[in-house]
Amino acid sequence: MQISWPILSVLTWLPILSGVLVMLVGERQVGVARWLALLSSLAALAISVPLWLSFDTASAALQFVERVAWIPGLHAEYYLGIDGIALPLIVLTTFSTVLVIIAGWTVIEKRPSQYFASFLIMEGLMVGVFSAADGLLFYVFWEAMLIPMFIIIGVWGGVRRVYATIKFFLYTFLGSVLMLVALVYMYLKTGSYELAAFYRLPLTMPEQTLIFLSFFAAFAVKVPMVPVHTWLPDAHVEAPTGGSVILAAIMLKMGGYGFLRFSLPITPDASRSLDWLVIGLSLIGVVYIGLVALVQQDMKKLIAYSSIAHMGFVTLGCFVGYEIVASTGSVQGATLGLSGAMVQMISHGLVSGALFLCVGVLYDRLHTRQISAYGGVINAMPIFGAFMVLFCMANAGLPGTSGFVGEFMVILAAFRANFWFAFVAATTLILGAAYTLWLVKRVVFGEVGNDGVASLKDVNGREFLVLGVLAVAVLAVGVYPKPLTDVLEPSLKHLVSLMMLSKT
Amino acid sequence: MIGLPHFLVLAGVLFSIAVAGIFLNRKNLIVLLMCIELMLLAVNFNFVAFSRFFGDLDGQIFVFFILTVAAAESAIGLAILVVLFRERRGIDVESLNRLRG
Amino acid sequence: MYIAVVLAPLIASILAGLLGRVIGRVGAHSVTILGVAVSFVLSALIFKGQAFDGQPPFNGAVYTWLVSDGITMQIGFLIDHLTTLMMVVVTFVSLMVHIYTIGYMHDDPGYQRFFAYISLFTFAMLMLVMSNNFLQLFFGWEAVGLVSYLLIGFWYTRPTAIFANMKAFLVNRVGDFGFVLGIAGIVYLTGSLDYQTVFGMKQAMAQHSFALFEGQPFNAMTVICICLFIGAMGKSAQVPLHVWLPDSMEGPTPISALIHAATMVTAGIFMVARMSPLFELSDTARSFVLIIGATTALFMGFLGIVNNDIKRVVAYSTLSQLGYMTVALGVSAYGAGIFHLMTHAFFKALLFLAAGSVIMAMHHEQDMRQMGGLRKYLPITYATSLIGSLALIGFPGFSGFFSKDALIEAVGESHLNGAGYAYFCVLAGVFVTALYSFRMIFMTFHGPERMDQHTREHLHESPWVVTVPLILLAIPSVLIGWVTVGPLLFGGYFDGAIVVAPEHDVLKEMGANFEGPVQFILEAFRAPALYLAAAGVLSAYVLYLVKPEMPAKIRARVEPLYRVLDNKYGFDWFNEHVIAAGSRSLGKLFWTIGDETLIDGALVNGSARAVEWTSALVRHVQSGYLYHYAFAMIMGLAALLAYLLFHT
Amino acid sequence: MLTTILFYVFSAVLVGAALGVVLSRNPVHAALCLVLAFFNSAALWLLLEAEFLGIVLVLVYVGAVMVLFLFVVMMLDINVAQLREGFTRYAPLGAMVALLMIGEIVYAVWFRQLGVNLAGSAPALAPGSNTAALGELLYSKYMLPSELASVVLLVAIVAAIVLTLRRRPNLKQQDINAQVAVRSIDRVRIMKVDSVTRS
Repeated sequence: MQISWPILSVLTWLPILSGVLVMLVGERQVGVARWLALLSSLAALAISVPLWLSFDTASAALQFVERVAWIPGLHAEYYLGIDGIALPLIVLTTFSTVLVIIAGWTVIEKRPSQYFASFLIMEGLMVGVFSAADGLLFYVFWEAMLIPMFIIIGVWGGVRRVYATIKFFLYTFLGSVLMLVALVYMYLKTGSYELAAFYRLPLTMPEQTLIFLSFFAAFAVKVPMVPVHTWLPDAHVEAPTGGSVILAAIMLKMGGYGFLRFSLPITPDASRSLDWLVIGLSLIGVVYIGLVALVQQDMKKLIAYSSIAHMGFVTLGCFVGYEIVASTGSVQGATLGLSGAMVQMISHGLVSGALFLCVGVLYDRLHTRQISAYGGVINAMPIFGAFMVLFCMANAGLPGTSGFVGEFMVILAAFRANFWFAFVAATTLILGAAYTLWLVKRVVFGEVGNDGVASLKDVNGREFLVLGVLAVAVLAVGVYPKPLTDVLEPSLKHLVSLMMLSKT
Repeated sequence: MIGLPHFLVLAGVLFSIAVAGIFLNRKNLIVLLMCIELMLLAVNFNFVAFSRFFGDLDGQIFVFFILTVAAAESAIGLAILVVLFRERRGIDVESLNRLRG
Repeated sequence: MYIAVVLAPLIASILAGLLGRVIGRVGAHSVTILGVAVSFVLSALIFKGQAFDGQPPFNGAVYTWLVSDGITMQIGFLIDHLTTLMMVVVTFVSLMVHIYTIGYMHDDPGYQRFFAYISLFTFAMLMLVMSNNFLQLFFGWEAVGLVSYLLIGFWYTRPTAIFANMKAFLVNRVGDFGFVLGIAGIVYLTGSLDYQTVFGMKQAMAQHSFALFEGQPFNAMTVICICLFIGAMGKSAQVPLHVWLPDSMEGPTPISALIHAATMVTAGIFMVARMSPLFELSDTARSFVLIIGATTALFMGFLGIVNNDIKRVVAYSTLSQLGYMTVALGVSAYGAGIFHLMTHAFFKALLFLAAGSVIMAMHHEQDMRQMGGLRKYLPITYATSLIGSLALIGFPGFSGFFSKDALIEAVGESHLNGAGYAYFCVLAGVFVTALYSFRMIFMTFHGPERMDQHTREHLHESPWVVTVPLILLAIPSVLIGWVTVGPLLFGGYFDGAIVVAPEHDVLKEMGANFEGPVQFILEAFRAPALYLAAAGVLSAYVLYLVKPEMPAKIRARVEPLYRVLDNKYGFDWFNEHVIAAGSRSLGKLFWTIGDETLIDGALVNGSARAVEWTSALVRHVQSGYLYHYAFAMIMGLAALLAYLLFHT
Repeated sequence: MLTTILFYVFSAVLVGAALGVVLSRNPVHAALCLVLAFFNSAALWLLLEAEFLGIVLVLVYVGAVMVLFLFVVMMLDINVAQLREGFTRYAPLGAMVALLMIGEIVYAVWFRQLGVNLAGSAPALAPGSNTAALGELLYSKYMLPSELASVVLLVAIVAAIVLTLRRRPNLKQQDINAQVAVRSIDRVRIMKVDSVTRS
């Protein structure tokens, strides 16, 4: 069924407006604010369902296109449109925001209405980022998205929140400012900000390299890739539970999405020549961060480091296509790597979101994230223990859970490029299992650590609902990922064709 | 024969003396104001000299404006001086450094 | 119909697991036993259909898991002679263990949870065995690893248990690391995960080669087979990756019987047999398998002699028997390997359950030095464990004899390089096996009663629900060999499933002069194995019954050798101190130096401090004195004028 | 020939007066030197036939500004001794800076005309008085700027008053507005007095 009404604009602006409304309702009727926030996030999720159903999985072209002049002077248009790459991420955004609002229901005492409002506004902005097909519009949403997260970490965060949130903001902002320079340069050459025009724009090699490096600066920080990743553990440790769920579930995908949407199609030759850099960093990321995660004492830091290692797979999957062509001469396997990267992004969103919720559940009860403060949690909270083990297994990439699907496809593609890529990438099986199981052993299993743990109450209805929904999602993607990959397939094939043609 | 360079040199000398005055005077605010007057005088000199040697009266009109500005400036300068004196019992330039970085 | 075989235990486990409280203890075990019984009956029917009625093997897909870039990944079943045999073995042993657990776990709070886990295990094992593609094989592979993790750590309050289960899962993961690389290699060469297509393209794969290190091409088939075998080593606990099996005895005994004797550990053997077409094409891979199998068979046997914990002795015997099966695979006698796997499943499960019943009787005392003379108190357990031990050491007529002797002969026939070493290990292994198994029998059931008075009064035979499975397992331990040696080994039962290159087919040569089980027994009297076994039993008799102080004296004389054996060749020490502690310290190094000081300190906060420092410096320029500003202005003016004058 | 002599005399006195302003110990001396400087420059301007400006200079500066200065100097009893130390320490630096500036200007004006022909002699004056020409020009081309100039003066006046005005607290002054705004009820009160009959 064809959608007549502007679904993407509604999906972008509904959360933002309702967020403002929730803020206006203010501190007096917190109950009203809370229910209004939940209803609007459910509405956004409800809208994303027809978005998914009526998405035509055969064509790779932009769908649900809305195009209105925005800043005529700059030839910038309010141009929205999504394809197979953006759709799953949008659905993931709406899905996880509903969960975050439910999860933060009574937990947040300080100004809850503003807390929910900032999540709703961020959701709208993130959907905007994924659906923007105009360079400037993308940049505006990209920067605007930082502000709510800055406030969330800054206001409702932990002890060192100010340091963490400023570091987070400056880090990402520094990267993305370079991106603006590249966008403006390309605007000057093509006369408009339309992405399709950028794709067609012929660029010489030095131009491409500079543009690629500026995009790389913006997206590498966001992914985060190894040298520029130190903001993530601080941001996660200091962010409130809801904040780190959204940060892990969606914000990290911006980097990956950026690579797919910008770096690969716009600067194919530069990407080809610099792919060793990205692949090298990702592989280092997998091993280096895996080992670092092993020795963490703070649960959230451990999960943050593990998500960096998982995101290393995403960047590996994106750029392995070039090495495959270099070593085997055929493009066979490039799309596999890309769709593996996409699936890994979706599954990582679900899995690390769930893990952060689990840590949040423990934090709400004992107000500490140190592993040493827990032990034998399963004796006091059997249901929670079961959830925690399931999500940890998914984090370690157990087949049957979503964690495995992405990693398996990327390893298959990496083997095609070079045996040693697959070898190093596959070490994540061991390292991932090592730090996750050690976490489970010290926290969940074993004797009851201390009387604090003994007094723990098991998961209440609300938390059970959130964790249950996530568990079902993780298992569903793990057992039957076909609908997800069918959506991705045509757009990724189109992207591979763009990637491979030379533009100089 | 007195030409334009003579006048310009004279004005230059006046200006340099005035600036040195500002620079040398560490104590007295009034002398400071006077040096400013002196500087404005040197500028007027230039205007008059150029207007005379280039036959263009506009220069002299400008002297009017400089005069008004100079007068206004010294009036306010002295008013500030008075208030300062009332406040501090002394007007040495050394103590006036509250606006530092 | 095939789906029912798999889904029955899954549904039962979900019911028992999630609705444990609701359906209560009796409900839980009856649901799961029903589920496993259904799948056992169905697999028996399928076995009858395939073996006797000559039904063709079934190979079909259930649903498409994923389609990406031309590679379709599916979930499907391949039911042929090899699978049906494995299905029957798995479901039968699982059924026995289910019944046995009613007695063993009678007063355990996690009763329903335990039943849920073992039926989940059956589901995972069946998925692994019945799969027709590498993806589902890998799914079953890891799911089995997960359930063994959950079961070993079943009593999660015991620190040793949760350490053992993490160790087991990690070592399995190391194996899976190699396995995934093997699968990736196969997908790289053939572009598909399905067995049929992969086996179809095996000749093309053999020609291909990987340049792992510049300029040195490795034959693709060797690399892939070795990777796959690394996976098998992890799962079937071959030498370097065997460390987890003895520790997995921390789990309750039924799971040791089910998982660590009969089914899970044999998954690796089954996988290599299933991949026989690939392994046939690479001699180096097969000799690698042979050497690893032989070393495991012999050296794990030695450990059995030294250990005093009854369950660990049986565990080491499992390790060495697995070595035997791997040796059989190495010399391309896949049929013998699978045959030994089947017979071993029965008598090893029997031995484990018997040991369990002894432990139950002795109120969870596992140290053999506290036991002795239990013959009078536990007659049925004694009889059945005697049968099991006889089958284990290959007493003529028992099932173990047929499979072990055929295997030893096959190794003798084979002329793959490394076969000589393997033949020696296998023969020495026979003596060692006989020694430790009868050492166990004599120390527990014969000789002086060494347990304290209190336990002696309470010694009584286990309830029927324990002894019936023992008896049910004892029967096949004796008869199965007799009945199936003809058709299975030499009758070409596996021809459909297992492909053996004619020049390697050792079993065909042996089959030529095989007329029947009786002739085979007579034949054995000429082979050395029988006498070695007898010598082993005799020396055990002498050492542990006639002169009990002899072992202490021997130990004194060969003290260093004893210490090496005692700490299990230092594998555990190596893993703990070098690998685990090494990676932890490496991680700490990376974290403190790499992340904290280098990136965070230098780059991030460093740049912040640099900005702060420069701004402090610049602040002094704004001194607040008018004359400083005047001076600055004049200097600027002078410089400008000078530039204007002297430069233009 | 006469003008050359006059020029040099006046400029010499002018420079001397300027130095006097800068170097004098007593602010009153400085003010008087400045007055002298103004007179000399007025004279020089007359040499340049800018007679109206010369007169204006004398009237405005000497008449108004210097009187103001003297008035302020007199009003504030600044102890002269305390003001003078610290002068000598910077004298050489100041002098050196001044000389540097003078050298550069002289070099610029005298040796390198930088493309401006300074040499030529003064052109003949237009007929009619300088003042008339100035006035005519002032109110035609520079109408607006002169208005602005007057605004600047107004601002200066207001600012000076506002800055220095001090209102004594208990000053009894007539406030006309308040007086006008009085109403009858503020002042008149109707009382009820019971009648007393005189005996």
